[in-house]
Amino acid sequence: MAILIDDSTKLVVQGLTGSEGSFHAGRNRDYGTQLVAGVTPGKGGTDHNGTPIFHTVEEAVRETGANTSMVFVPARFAADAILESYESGIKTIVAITEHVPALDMARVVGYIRARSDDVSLIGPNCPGVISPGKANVGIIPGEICSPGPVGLVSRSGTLVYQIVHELTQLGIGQSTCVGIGGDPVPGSDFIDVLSKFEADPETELVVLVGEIGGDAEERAAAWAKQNMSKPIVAYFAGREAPPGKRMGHAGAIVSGSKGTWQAKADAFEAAGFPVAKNPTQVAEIVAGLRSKA
Amino acid sequence: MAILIDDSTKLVVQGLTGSEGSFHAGRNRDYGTQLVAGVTPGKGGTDHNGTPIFHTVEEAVRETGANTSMVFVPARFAADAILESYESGIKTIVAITEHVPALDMARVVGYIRARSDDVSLIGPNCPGVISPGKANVGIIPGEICSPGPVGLVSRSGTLVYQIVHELTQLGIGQSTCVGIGGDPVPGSDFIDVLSKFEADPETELVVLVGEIGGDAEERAAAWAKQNMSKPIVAYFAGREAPPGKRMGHAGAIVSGSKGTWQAKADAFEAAGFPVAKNPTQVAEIVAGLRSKA
Amino acid sequence: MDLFEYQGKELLRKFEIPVPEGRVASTPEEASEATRFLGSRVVVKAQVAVGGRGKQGGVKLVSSPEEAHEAAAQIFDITFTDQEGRGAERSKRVLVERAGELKAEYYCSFILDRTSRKHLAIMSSEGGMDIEEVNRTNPDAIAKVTIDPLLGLSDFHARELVFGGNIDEEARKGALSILPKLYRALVELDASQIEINPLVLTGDGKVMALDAKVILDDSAAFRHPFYEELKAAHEVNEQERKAKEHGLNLIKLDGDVGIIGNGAGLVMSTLDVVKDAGGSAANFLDVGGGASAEVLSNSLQIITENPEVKSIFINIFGGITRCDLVAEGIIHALARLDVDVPIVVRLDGTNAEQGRKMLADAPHPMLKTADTMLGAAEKAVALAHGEGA
Amino acid sequence: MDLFEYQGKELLRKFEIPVPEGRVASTPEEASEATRFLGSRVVVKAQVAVGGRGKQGGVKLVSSPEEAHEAAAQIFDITFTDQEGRGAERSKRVLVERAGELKAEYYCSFILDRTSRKHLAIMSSEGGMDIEEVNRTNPDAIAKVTIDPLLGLSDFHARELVFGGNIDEEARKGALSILPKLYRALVELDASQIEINPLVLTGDGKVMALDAKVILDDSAAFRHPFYEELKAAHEVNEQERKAKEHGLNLIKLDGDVGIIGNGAGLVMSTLDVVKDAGGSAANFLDVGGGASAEVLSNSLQIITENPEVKSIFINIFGGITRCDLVAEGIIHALARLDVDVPIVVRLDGTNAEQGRKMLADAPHPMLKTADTMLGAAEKAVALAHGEGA
Repeated sequence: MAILIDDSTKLVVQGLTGSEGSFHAGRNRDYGTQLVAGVTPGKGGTDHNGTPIFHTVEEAVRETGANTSMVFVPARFAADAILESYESGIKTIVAITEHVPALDMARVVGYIRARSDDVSLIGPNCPGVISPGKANVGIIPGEICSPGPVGLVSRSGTLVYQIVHELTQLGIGQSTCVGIGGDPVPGSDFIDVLSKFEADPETELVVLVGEIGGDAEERAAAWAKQNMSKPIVAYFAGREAPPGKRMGHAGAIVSGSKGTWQAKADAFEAAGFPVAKNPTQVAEIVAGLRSKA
Repeated sequence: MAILIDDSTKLVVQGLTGSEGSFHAGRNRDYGTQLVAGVTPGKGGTDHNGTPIFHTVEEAVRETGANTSMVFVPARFAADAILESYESGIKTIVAITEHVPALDMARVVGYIRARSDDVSLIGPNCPGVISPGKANVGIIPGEICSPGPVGLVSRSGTLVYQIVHELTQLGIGQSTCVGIGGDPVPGSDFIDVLSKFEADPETELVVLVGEIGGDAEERAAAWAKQNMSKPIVAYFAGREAPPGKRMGHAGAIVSGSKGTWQAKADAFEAAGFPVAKNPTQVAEIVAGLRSKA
Repeated sequence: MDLFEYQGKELLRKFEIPVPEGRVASTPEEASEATRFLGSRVVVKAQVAVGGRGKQGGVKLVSSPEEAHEAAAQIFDITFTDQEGRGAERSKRVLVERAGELKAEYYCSFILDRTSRKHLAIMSSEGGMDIEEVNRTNPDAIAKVTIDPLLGLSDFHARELVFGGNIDEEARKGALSILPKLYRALVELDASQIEINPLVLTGDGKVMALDAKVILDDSAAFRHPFYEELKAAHEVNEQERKAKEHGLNLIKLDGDVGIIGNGAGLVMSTLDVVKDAGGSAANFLDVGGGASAEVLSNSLQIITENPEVKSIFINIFGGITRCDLVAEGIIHALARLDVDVPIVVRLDGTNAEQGRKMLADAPHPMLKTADTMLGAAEKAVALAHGEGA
Repeated sequence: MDLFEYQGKELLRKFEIPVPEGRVASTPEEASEATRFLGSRVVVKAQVAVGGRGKQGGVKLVSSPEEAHEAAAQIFDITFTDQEGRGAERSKRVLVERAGELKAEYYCSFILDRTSRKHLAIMSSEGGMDIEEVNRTNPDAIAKVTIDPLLGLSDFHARELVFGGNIDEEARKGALSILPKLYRALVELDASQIEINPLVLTGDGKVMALDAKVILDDSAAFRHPFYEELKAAHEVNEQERKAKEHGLNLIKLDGDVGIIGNGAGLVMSTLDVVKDAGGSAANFLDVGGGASAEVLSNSLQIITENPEVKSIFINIFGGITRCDLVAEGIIHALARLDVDVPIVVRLDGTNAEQGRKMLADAPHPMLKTADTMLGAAEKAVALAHGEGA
């Protein structure tokens, strides 16, 4: 099982022929991911390190049966690339690109979510998704992960690595690790991923990694209290961060949250989920919960 | 039962204080429809022939529990009025206004249909909906209708009246009569309404009234062949109409239909449904089918 | 409204879509002058709404002002018909355009598709010919892309069209830059169709629209004041023009039974039943919803001015339209006009009884009534044939 | 990017949103001159990013050029802080605006709301005060309307705001005409917020924006070249400015442990663990994804230039970032800089082993390594406190 990606993943990479795209897609392929196509307009019909290149995603899907895409194009082209994948029938879209305008994402995410329940957009500005031992789509270093029962979802990219690393140190593997990205308008939020973990028989426990700002963590806690049977261990970066400029008044009126570390920690503790103080403690709490189970 | 409107309908009229809106809403109320509110920006707080007027639909819904709206505003304001009803939580929106730009409707209908399965937009450029003996929303003369087992759906307004009249002459009543309007982008098409009639226990038989042009009838025939257990009697106006300007080539490539009377008649006959030559014959065929049943 | 080629191209030019340099000419002299201005090789093209003008001699390549004069004179003499041989139309203007070398011809169109409720774009390297034929014989040569009007044309749509339509590499950049402009034009003009056939790659490597069939959505006229001007160039017959002045939707036909009805569906149905009764309609006239007494009176006047009309069938089923106002209009028209053909009136629906009573109270030798639509049709046809009824 | 009031108003003016006539002044003399130009009664307003400037003496109503001179001089002397008393900021400019009679003050704002992924508009007749307080005490006085960016602001949204926000009848028309302009500005500027508090009804019945808090989405800078110019007016400290020149995201803090990390989350987490280890960070520095050797080298240089820094903690977990390039950058920086504070490096992830080996092969007296993040934090803090490690 795992969520989002697995053995059946057939990956098309938008921006495969760029240097970063080429490097990371190569690592994904080396990890065992079925890399079936790349898309670079104007380079259709060529071949990049053994992977066929197409002009459009539509053509790549038609010719190779790709069902998952990774977006590695520059920010100004990212919204277009995501929509191209969506309209071509791709079911899991992983957008690595950072600095995508928030309005672009509001339009794209709103469009996709209104139309399809069965399409997952992860990112942008995210490290991607890995189902250890099955498939890796993105930039999470595969060698730090190992298969196991913990689902991980994180707004922060490097904290995914750090916490996977901590878990691995204690011999605890992962079902799937999902970096949803820290952008104001992510394609998937904590709740989307939590609901998939809840439904995944391979996942026994979930680690949720948030950050200060916004109210995504508070909403996730409220949702999880009602809908999660599996335990969650939460961690939020930024407890000691200098208070940045406040969100606008209007934002606070809407969300009713100040987005502080304390607000998030209170929300999870009130929902009955433990909150770790640092990445190392996350792994320790997980180990404790597993030994009890 | 009936479909779309019935005893539980609570109607708000957008444009109630205009002369046509006032006239027809008054007739709807006299027919027995629960007319609970009118909306005219700037006239909120006033009263129009006993009906309270609000500035916005949102306010009308909040204050009166309106669940159905009738749009009687000029064409340039129609798309805005429909969206206002939709965003205010109205579940059945009946837009009478004609000459609404097709692009406005493509945007509005696309928006609503992508988001909600439980909202019905009827029209624009339509005569409305009547469930005889229960409620009347629109401009169909209530006095020509009577309760009974026939569901009627029509692209043409005046042909609704004509065929209801013919049915009534033969003593056959109607469950609901729906004028979907003849615009290029209607809020509901034949299939939307047929599926409601199929699910409605009060409807035993459906009369479908089409026109030449487009492929809505052909698609309805194909759908009905697969999905309708109830008989349909079809009639299409325009058999002898002068061939107007053809649709663009592009249109014909998409729909694969020339939209002629013959194409529509062939589609229904191939699906096993009788096609009448004139409105009088519609009623005769219906009577024949009922005497057999 | 179907625009003439020259009108469509004028609009496209505003959206920075390349079109050949050209001049509109209303006389052979103007055509000759335009040729002098444009240089030696030009194309003289008939400006008519029917398709297939080329096969009928409506497009001529000439090399001098004298030849252009002759070509225009010939074109002005042609009566064009559509592919089914109907709809006689003369060209009131010709478009004189500079001609150049072409490397390739493509097909490109955008429509608002009623089935998907979205914009649909079609592109193909098989341009300059009947695209429906290409669709039948070589569907893979055609790229079809649907565009949600809520999102508009994205870059990837343009790429799918250009790569999927097998556009030559040399023309790709030009085509990719024209597509967003065409889409902008489609949306901002409220066009229901823009068809460019052919879109060409010129000898010097430019991509431009060699033809343009633009159809505008008449319902959007309120937000595009220029629609009115464009409409003025479209000739209609005298009766249709008068009807339009009165806001009536009239189409002139060839028969002898004048038809007045409310609602396009009912009027079409009326044509059908008149045909079934052995008659033939002289016109299609839809007074629309909520017609006033004045509208009815004007309608009767316009129809009675047609000398072909032998009888008139007024078929009204009132909804928004109130039968009392219809009756008032009829009575008013009979009082002020010298009507010498029989009028069969059939009223039902809103205030029908009142209307019928008003007519009964104002007898006129030419005024007949009928209880049913079929009965009225038979009566009107019989009267047109000179049979008493 | 949070714009200064005068910058926001300049942008709003381009969208035909009425704002008071005004001039920006950088000196008391300029303020006095501006007052002479604008007429007798003007308001002199500090231009700072922190809120609550009025309570701190940053807004002064004056009646003569001399008074304006004095007011500006006073304002230039104030050190502004935010509501929590943090973030010392001086006003480099004042905005001098013509003052007039006000009949009413309203609140109006648009934001891109991350929770709903839509635009959210708020309007209230309770303007000129803390809208969060109004929301707590009198929520019915506030109209909140969500706007799907795929559809944009429709007329009904504007009506719901104006009628729902209880805007006075006299101001309705003006407010209804400003709202679509504000929304257009929001979208076309890629603003994440436009807050007008107060929106006012003037003595002569006009509706205008008396203040403006505009926040732009930095990610959209690629399609708005003017962002760069606006940014130039925003003062940052020397270290932040240098970091920005190198494309680094640095925030100056008050502690003594210099921090370099990759990814905002990991850097924030690093701050947390340094704090837990009893230390305190001198800065937040995120080198982002895919940092090159050059970026690392520049980062080290900028941080070592801060005399407060007693130790440096480089915390890298490689993903896009490759640890071998990080090591290369560190080695390069140590070779060309005279580094006299200890540097604790912790590398994991992509090419970590290679990076660790490179560091081991290039020993330097100030270079220490650590195996874990917590261990590294403790080591860096101990070194900052002068304890050997």
